[in-house]
Amino acid sequence: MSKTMPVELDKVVIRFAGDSGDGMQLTGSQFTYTSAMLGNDLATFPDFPAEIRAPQGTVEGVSGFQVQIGKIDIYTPGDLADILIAMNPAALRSNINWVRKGGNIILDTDYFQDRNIKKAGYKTNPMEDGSLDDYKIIEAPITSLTKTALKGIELDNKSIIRCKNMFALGMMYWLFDRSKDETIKFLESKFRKKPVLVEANKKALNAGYNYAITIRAIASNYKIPAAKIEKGIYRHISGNQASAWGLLAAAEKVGRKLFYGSYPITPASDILHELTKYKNLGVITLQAEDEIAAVCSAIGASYAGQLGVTASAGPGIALKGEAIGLAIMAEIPLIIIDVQRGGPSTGLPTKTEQADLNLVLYGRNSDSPCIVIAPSTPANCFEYIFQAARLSIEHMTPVIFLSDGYLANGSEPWKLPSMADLPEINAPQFKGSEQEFQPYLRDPKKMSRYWVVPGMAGLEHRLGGLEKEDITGNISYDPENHQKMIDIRADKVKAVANFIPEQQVIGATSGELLLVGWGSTYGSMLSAVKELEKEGVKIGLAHINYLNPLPKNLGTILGAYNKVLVCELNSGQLANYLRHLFPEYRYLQLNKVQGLPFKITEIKEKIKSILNN
Amino acid sequence: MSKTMPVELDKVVIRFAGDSGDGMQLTGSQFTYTSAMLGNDLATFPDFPAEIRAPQGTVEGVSGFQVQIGKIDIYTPGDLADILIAMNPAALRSNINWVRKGGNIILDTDYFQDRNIKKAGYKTNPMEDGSLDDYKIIEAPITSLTKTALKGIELDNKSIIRCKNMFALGMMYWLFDRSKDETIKFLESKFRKKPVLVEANKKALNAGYNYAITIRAIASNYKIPAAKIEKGIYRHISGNQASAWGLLAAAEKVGRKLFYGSYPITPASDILHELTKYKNLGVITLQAEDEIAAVCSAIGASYAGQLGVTASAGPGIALKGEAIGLAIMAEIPLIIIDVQRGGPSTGLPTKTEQADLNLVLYGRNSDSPCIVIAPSTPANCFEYIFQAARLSIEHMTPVIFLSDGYLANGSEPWKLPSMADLPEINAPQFKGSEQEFQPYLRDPKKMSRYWVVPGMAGLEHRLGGLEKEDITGNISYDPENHQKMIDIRADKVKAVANFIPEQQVIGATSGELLLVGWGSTYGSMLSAVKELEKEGVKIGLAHINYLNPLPKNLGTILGAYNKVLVCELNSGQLANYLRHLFPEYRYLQLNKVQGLPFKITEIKEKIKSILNN
Amino acid sequence: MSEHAIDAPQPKLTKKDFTSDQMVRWCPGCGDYAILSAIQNALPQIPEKKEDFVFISGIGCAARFPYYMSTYGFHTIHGRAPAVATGVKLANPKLNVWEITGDGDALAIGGNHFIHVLRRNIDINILLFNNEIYGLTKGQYSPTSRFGQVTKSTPMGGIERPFSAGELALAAGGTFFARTIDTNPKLMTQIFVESSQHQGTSLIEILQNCVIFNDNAHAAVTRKDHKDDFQLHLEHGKPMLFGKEKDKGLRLNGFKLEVVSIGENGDQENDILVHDANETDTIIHHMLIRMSPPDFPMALGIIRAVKAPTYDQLVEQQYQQSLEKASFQSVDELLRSGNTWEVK
Amino acid sequence: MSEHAIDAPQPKLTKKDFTSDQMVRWCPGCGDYAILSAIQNALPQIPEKKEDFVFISGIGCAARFPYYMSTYGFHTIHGRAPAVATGVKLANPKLNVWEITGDGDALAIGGNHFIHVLRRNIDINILLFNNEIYGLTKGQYSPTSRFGQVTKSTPMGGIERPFSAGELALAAGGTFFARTIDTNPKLMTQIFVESSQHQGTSLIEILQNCVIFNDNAHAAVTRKDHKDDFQLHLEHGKPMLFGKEKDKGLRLNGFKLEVVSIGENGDQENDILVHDANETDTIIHHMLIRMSPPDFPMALGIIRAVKAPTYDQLVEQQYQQSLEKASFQSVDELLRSGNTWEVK
Ligand SMILES: Cc1ncc(C[n+]2csc(CCOP(=O)(O)OP(=O)(O)O)c2C)c(N)n1
Ligand SMILES: Cc1ncc(C[n+]2csc(CCOP(=O)(O)OP(=O)(O)O)c2C)c(N)n1
Ligand code: SF4
Ligand code: SF4
Ligand SMILES: [Mg+2]
Ligand SMILES: [Mg+2]
Repeated sequence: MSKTMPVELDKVVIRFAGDSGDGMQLTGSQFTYTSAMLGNDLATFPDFPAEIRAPQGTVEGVSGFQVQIGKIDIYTPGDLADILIAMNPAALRSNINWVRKGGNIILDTDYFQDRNIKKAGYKTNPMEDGSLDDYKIIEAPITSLTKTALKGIELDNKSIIRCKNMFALGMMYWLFDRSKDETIKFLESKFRKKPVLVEANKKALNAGYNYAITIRAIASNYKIPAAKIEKGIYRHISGNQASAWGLLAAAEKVGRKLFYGSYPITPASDILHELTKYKNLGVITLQAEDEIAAVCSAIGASYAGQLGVTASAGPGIALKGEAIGLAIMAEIPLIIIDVQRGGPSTGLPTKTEQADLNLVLYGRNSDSPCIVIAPSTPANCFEYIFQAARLSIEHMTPVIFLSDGYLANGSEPWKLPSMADLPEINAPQFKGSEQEFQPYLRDPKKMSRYWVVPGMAGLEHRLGGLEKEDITGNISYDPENHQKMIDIRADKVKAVANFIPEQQVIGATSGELLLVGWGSTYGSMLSAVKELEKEGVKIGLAHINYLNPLPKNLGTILGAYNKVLVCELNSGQLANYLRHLFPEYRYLQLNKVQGLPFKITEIKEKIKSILNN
Repeated sequence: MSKTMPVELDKVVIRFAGDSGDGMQLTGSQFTYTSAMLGNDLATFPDFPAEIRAPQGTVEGVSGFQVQIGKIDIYTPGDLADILIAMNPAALRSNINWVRKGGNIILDTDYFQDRNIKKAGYKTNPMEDGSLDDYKIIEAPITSLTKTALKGIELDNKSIIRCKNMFALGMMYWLFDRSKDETIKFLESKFRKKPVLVEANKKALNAGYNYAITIRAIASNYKIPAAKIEKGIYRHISGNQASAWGLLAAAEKVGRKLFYGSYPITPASDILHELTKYKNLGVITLQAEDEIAAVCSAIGASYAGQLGVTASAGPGIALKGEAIGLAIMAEIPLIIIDVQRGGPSTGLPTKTEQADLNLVLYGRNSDSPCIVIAPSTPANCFEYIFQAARLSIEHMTPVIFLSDGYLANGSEPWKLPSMADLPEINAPQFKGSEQEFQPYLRDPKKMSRYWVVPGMAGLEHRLGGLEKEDITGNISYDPENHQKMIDIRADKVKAVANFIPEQQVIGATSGELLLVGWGSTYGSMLSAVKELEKEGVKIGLAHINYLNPLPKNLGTILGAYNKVLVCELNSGQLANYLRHLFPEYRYLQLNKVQGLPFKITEIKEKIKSILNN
Repeated sequence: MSEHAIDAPQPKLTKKDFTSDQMVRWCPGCGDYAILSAIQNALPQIPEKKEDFVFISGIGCAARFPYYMSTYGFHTIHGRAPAVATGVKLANPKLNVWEITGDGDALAIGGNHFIHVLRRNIDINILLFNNEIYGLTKGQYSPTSRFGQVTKSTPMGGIERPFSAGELALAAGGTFFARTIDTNPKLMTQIFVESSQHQGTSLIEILQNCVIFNDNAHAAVTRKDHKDDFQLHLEHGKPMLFGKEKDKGLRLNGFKLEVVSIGENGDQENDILVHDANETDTIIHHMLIRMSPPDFPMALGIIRAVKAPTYDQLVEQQYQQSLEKASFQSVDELLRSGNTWEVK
Repeated sequence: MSEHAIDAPQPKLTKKDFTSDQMVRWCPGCGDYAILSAIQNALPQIPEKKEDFVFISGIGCAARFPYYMSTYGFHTIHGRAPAVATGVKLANPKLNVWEITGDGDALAIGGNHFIHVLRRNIDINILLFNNEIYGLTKGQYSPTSRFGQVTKSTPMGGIERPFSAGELALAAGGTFFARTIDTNPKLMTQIFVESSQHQGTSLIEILQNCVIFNDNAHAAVTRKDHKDDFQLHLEHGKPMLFGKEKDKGLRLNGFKLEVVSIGENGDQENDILVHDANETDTIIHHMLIRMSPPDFPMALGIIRAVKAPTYDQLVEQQYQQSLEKASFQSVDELLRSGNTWEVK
């Protein structure tokens, strides 16, 4: 296996695309994992169809996976791919717009016959009609080569063809100078019980690797050196997994069991799948009959002293509003995870969007304020949901955690924290005597009630959704008391600002332009700011994780710039929210509602157009 | 029956209060009706407990009814009563704060013994402890006098005592120089089948009347001359009834049947009770199993070509958010009535509030704009729900109608419109050929789809909640199409501004201060402006009925004043909404969340304090 | 959980121990008063600590119940009490959980949670106050109102056939169903005590009178002058006899139940069906639930009480199993399990 | 309503007339394909105009169905199709309304609407695609999944006892229940045609195979080698015989059903139960619904079809009655009825 010297690259974006049944997600994650082991920084994003398995060969059935790996800090899976591997014409057609002009495209030529070309919706063969002239095309008869490589193996034709993804992966491993070892280990464990499959897949992997050497499709292969990464133990983690694990950590920290009541919905279901594995850690998962039962069961669990959590996506969150109001009134802990997806209504269920900010801030009857927190990278879902739990418990009020499809399914390497280093979570305990107890007594600083739960002798009391009298918690229809309680509930949430970190600013701390964003746009916005910095343009970035209440210093930050640009994957919800909280400033907007994350270039262009004005 | 010359008054506020079982609502409405017949202008407001019939004699069980009658324009039931009739100590205790210092209080002394005084929560007898010194007390043994008057009538004791409300009403009729005729007619019809009850109630009424003459408790009685009222035929109407009738009118106008799917909830249920009486007009009412089924059945009916309507209060509206999103996506007519009540959660179910504005503007997943309209007086519920129906049908999109407990249960005289004078409602019909038809073709001006419904041959098509391709309506996951449709849905609602009247301003059209309000605060705000005008203070009032989209000229209006004061029965929802739509202006706020309407004096004081600053 | 949770022998509890200081705000004459009193009488007979009783309700007149109990209580939202109660019981299986619900709360808006809680057989007790009307919202028909009933929302009479709570419960897999009546305090108390002993979801339908909006709805069963003829008090293992002189009974005729008079037509007590509440097959229980005047007496008492694993027990069981198999004991260990790598 | 709504004699419709131009996007091998085809075959046999057919669905793989039909269709939201369909049918009773739903859509989130639509007996047809799994969300258990079933959300096996759609339907007052299976196109088509003739809510449970997440869930009934032994095709008025040679049958033994072999042990065809779908009593229908392998065959065909007034008919009836009594004919008249006064 003679090798030319590989060319070093800072970073590269790779996109795998094929039929839903072609195993592209697995291929992508294997490539990712191997790269992580090599010390690359990276970020990934899968792109699923809304159908489980739409007809083979159609655009609707294409499943994609994009990963950016690099030696420099990687904050997003990348705008456009440097290399696309397309297993059929449909995969090519629906992914070509995601490849940069001049990029490489590997095609499985076996699928480029009339039938499949037509199925993909092409009128003419793209390999022949010149439409790929802007790209470097690498033609590889992947399927037939896989078949050849596997000749003699005791497997039916279908199973043999299924190995073609390993062939493709093998090619990529050579191209990017990666070892096959981790994937081989993986195959051996995955097909432990079917040695023939281990053999077949390994053969395909090796064949692909060798084929890439042979054809030297690309003059030489590439090396992406290890990133300068903080020391520590790492693992690869997706946003949904990090959310699940953050909850486990919070429950362990506060010493309460975790109760997770949920009804499946894309893209939140994986949190349920994940948590249900950890019964041994005391987690109880209830797959409820609907979203309302889900949130209500979590309320019941919190009422009884566990950490009650529920999750859904927009349509389900809309259903939970009434019950969240109850938890606000009863002043008990509750975490509501909203993994946002494209809407309105059923919308674009497998696509990402940030358009539920309004819903979670306002989607309940009457004045019913709620803490809202948004993570900003797949891995920091762990940290922020931990904080969500801390605030919900310590302040005795519901917290909504605004994730989204991009964070949920995207993944990145994550330096493992140690439980000992995580902040304490102190459940507000009533320390007085039975005689002194009143259900709506409050901690003077946090204004939280005490978490007194059934089973505690002598402290029996009643809660409910009718307005309560201050201190005693008895039903009260008194007008002045109502005003007082409305104010207390508002002030209590406002007071949380004293218990969260100040807003950090990246880049310029004052000047011409401040970029403001929240949630999953972090990676793109940060990249834009960093890239511009290299180009000599200095602007500030305030990316917000604590949305309600906002960090106390945010107003001051906003005031330090001539212009503020709010970037969101919705029609301007944060911008409007800032307009009411800080009406003294003007806000420019960059909005995109396409079911897709921002491209770094989109943000940069907008910034430049503002700065040039 | 010799009479002294009655004293003329411009207006007077009367409050009836007693146990839930004492018939105060009936007493109040009889008084009201009689006054209306005399040509008084007036406004009423009932004040119910949240319990059906809490224990007799307790504050919790008190039911009240306030009416203001006058010869000058009456816009509210009045801040404080000039005269209170309290049937027992509990009624006194819970209503005393609603009587102006120096006002009259009629007490049924029969109930002022220890037991009842204690039950009401008094430590000492208020008739003796000096706590009523600021008021003119008229002591009347109403119950025993009623018994005496009814001696000999073949009725059990309980039924006899029940007639005491008529005794009280009789007293009021003399005091305010009103005829008993209408009430006698009413009794004769109501108890048609039980002549003994007619007799008993008439006797009690006469006895009360005569008793008032005898005691001349108040030096003389009062005359409230007829108001200068526009010519026409009038009736007395509550907001809920007007809402129901406005729907009937709209359905008749557009030539579609009315479908009303609803689940009972205070204070919206009366619309259901009302509409279910009009089956002969083609109305179908479905009492659904829950609020979600209610709105979905209305969606189904609209989809099939009827005018689909649903109603609820806050907790139920919160539940309907997901389904409203479907109607937004499917672009079909739908009216959602929210009769707001005190919240959050179950809150203060029988009290009024304006705190669902945020919910109806934002309480749905993703960007899902909706038309929002609020009536401002009980009677104009008719007009505005008619407009809601017009816009929903002509623009093919849901409209939320924001009523509240105060409007719903309050009532006023209403000049009957004639159907011929109401605006046309034109359902958008597709006029092209079968071949030209596409489900998401639009009317070029209104941007509305065409209302093509099952049963129309050759135009079969599919709708649904997944994102649709522009024009064809086919499912589309295309990013650019999604952006386009998000924009179309937003623009379509914005375009409604071209089809609604401009905002009117009352009072000064520019200057120092503009008052801005919406919904049921109209009466108090208007009164405040008028009273101040008399005092020589000129300010403007922009009371908004069309909340989304706002009238096109609103921005200009806001800009014509130095200061803008937004008055609301919530914590500042309209103010915040204006902050995002018109960030160029500053907004002052007057907010009250007590389950009660504004007092005129509260508004005047706030205005004065601003003007003096 | 706190210094207050110390286990200590408690003095014998009495009715007073279960009475809260809040004023009871039902209408005078409402059947709810008798039910409240029966529960307050029943709880001291149940061997649990006072602090372990929890009452969870939805919304409605009935649902105000927890405020009048001096136990832990939670007045939640309309229709959702089963879900809240499920969370409570799973969070702390030691608690003795009672759900209080009305016919609208349970079978209109809450119908789905109702059938699912029964299906899961979670160990709670449900008291369904069936007054065949919406009380709190002032008199609309409910899913148990009679066909043709005139109410505020059905001025021409209702056109929906009523649900039978018991039949739905059985179809949903219910393991315990009893029926009682607000006019019989002794029967109520007895059934409440027994139902608390059942492991699984105990559904108790209480025929309750709403004096204001549906007075005498159950008169066919409760009228003093004929109640013995229209109430069949079922007892497990006993023949199904009723009537003042216990001279009537139920017999099977093919697939149908029929009422016979003992002695007449040669009918002997031996022919009379013997009640078997523990029979897993639902067929006869279905028949008993369905009976109503005038052709039949109304079956009261415990109609069905069968054994089946409860959801809470199964959760606990899987927890124990998971402990045996677990390869990590803490979050720190979990984080470090599987595929990790070290950057040095 | 428009120029398009003109009544005109239509040419005989064919399957093709009911096939839309949209690509069918179910997984290859999914049972849904066969159901789609069976409906497209059934509709031409139903004497209605094409424009009068409406398909209303919730959310799920099954619920994508309307897109593939060239009729009017509405893909609504999860669980709520019965409510939308109710509105459609009441708004225009002439329409022939089909609701398409999955086991999760109908019995998890939609459980309440499901039982209420059956209770109201509104004249629609419900096709319940029962694959005992959530397909579209990728493999969580559903309310019909087996106890112990391992799914994405029950890695240690499910701990909930499944619902029986048929039993719930009967308890809710269902007037029509049929069961069929995706492997039998003929039976499906036949049942669809017959169910459309039933006046009231027709519930058709279709045992459907999800190849991806719950393959072979119904194998005990469908496996080629033994399907005759485990499928009982019920026909009204016919004895309940099954087996390849129709040599097995069902008989009543006291209160239980039992399987007997004709000829053996002296069992004669005369002992065999004759199916009566029209019997109003639910007892035997309950028993038939509950049967399942290995002890019993699965009952397929129309199990129950009884007469009862439909909600839509009753609405119409009250409308007619109201017309007779009405004292006003228009809104103008209504406004001026009752207590009004004139200001001159
Ligand atoms: C979400 C929601 N919808 C509707 C209501 C209004 N509501 C309160 S109680 C009730 C029904 C009461 O009937 P039932 O459950 O039979 O109880 P009862 O009052 O008869 O005891 C309704 C419809 C509500 N509080 N919340
Ligand atoms: C309000 C809401 N909750 C949850 C979902 C997610 N969801 C879509 S389909 C489905 C269940 C599908 O199962 P089933 O009804 O059995 O249909 P199948 O896919 O098996 O045909 C769920 C939970 C949703 N779309 N909307
Ligand atoms: S309305 Fe009926 S159920 Fe409610 S408290 Fe009064 S009598 Fe009881
Ligand atoms: S996931 Fe299952 S039910 Fe859904 S389309 Fe695929 S095979 Fe059919
Ligand atoms: Mg009730
Ligand atoms: Mg399914």
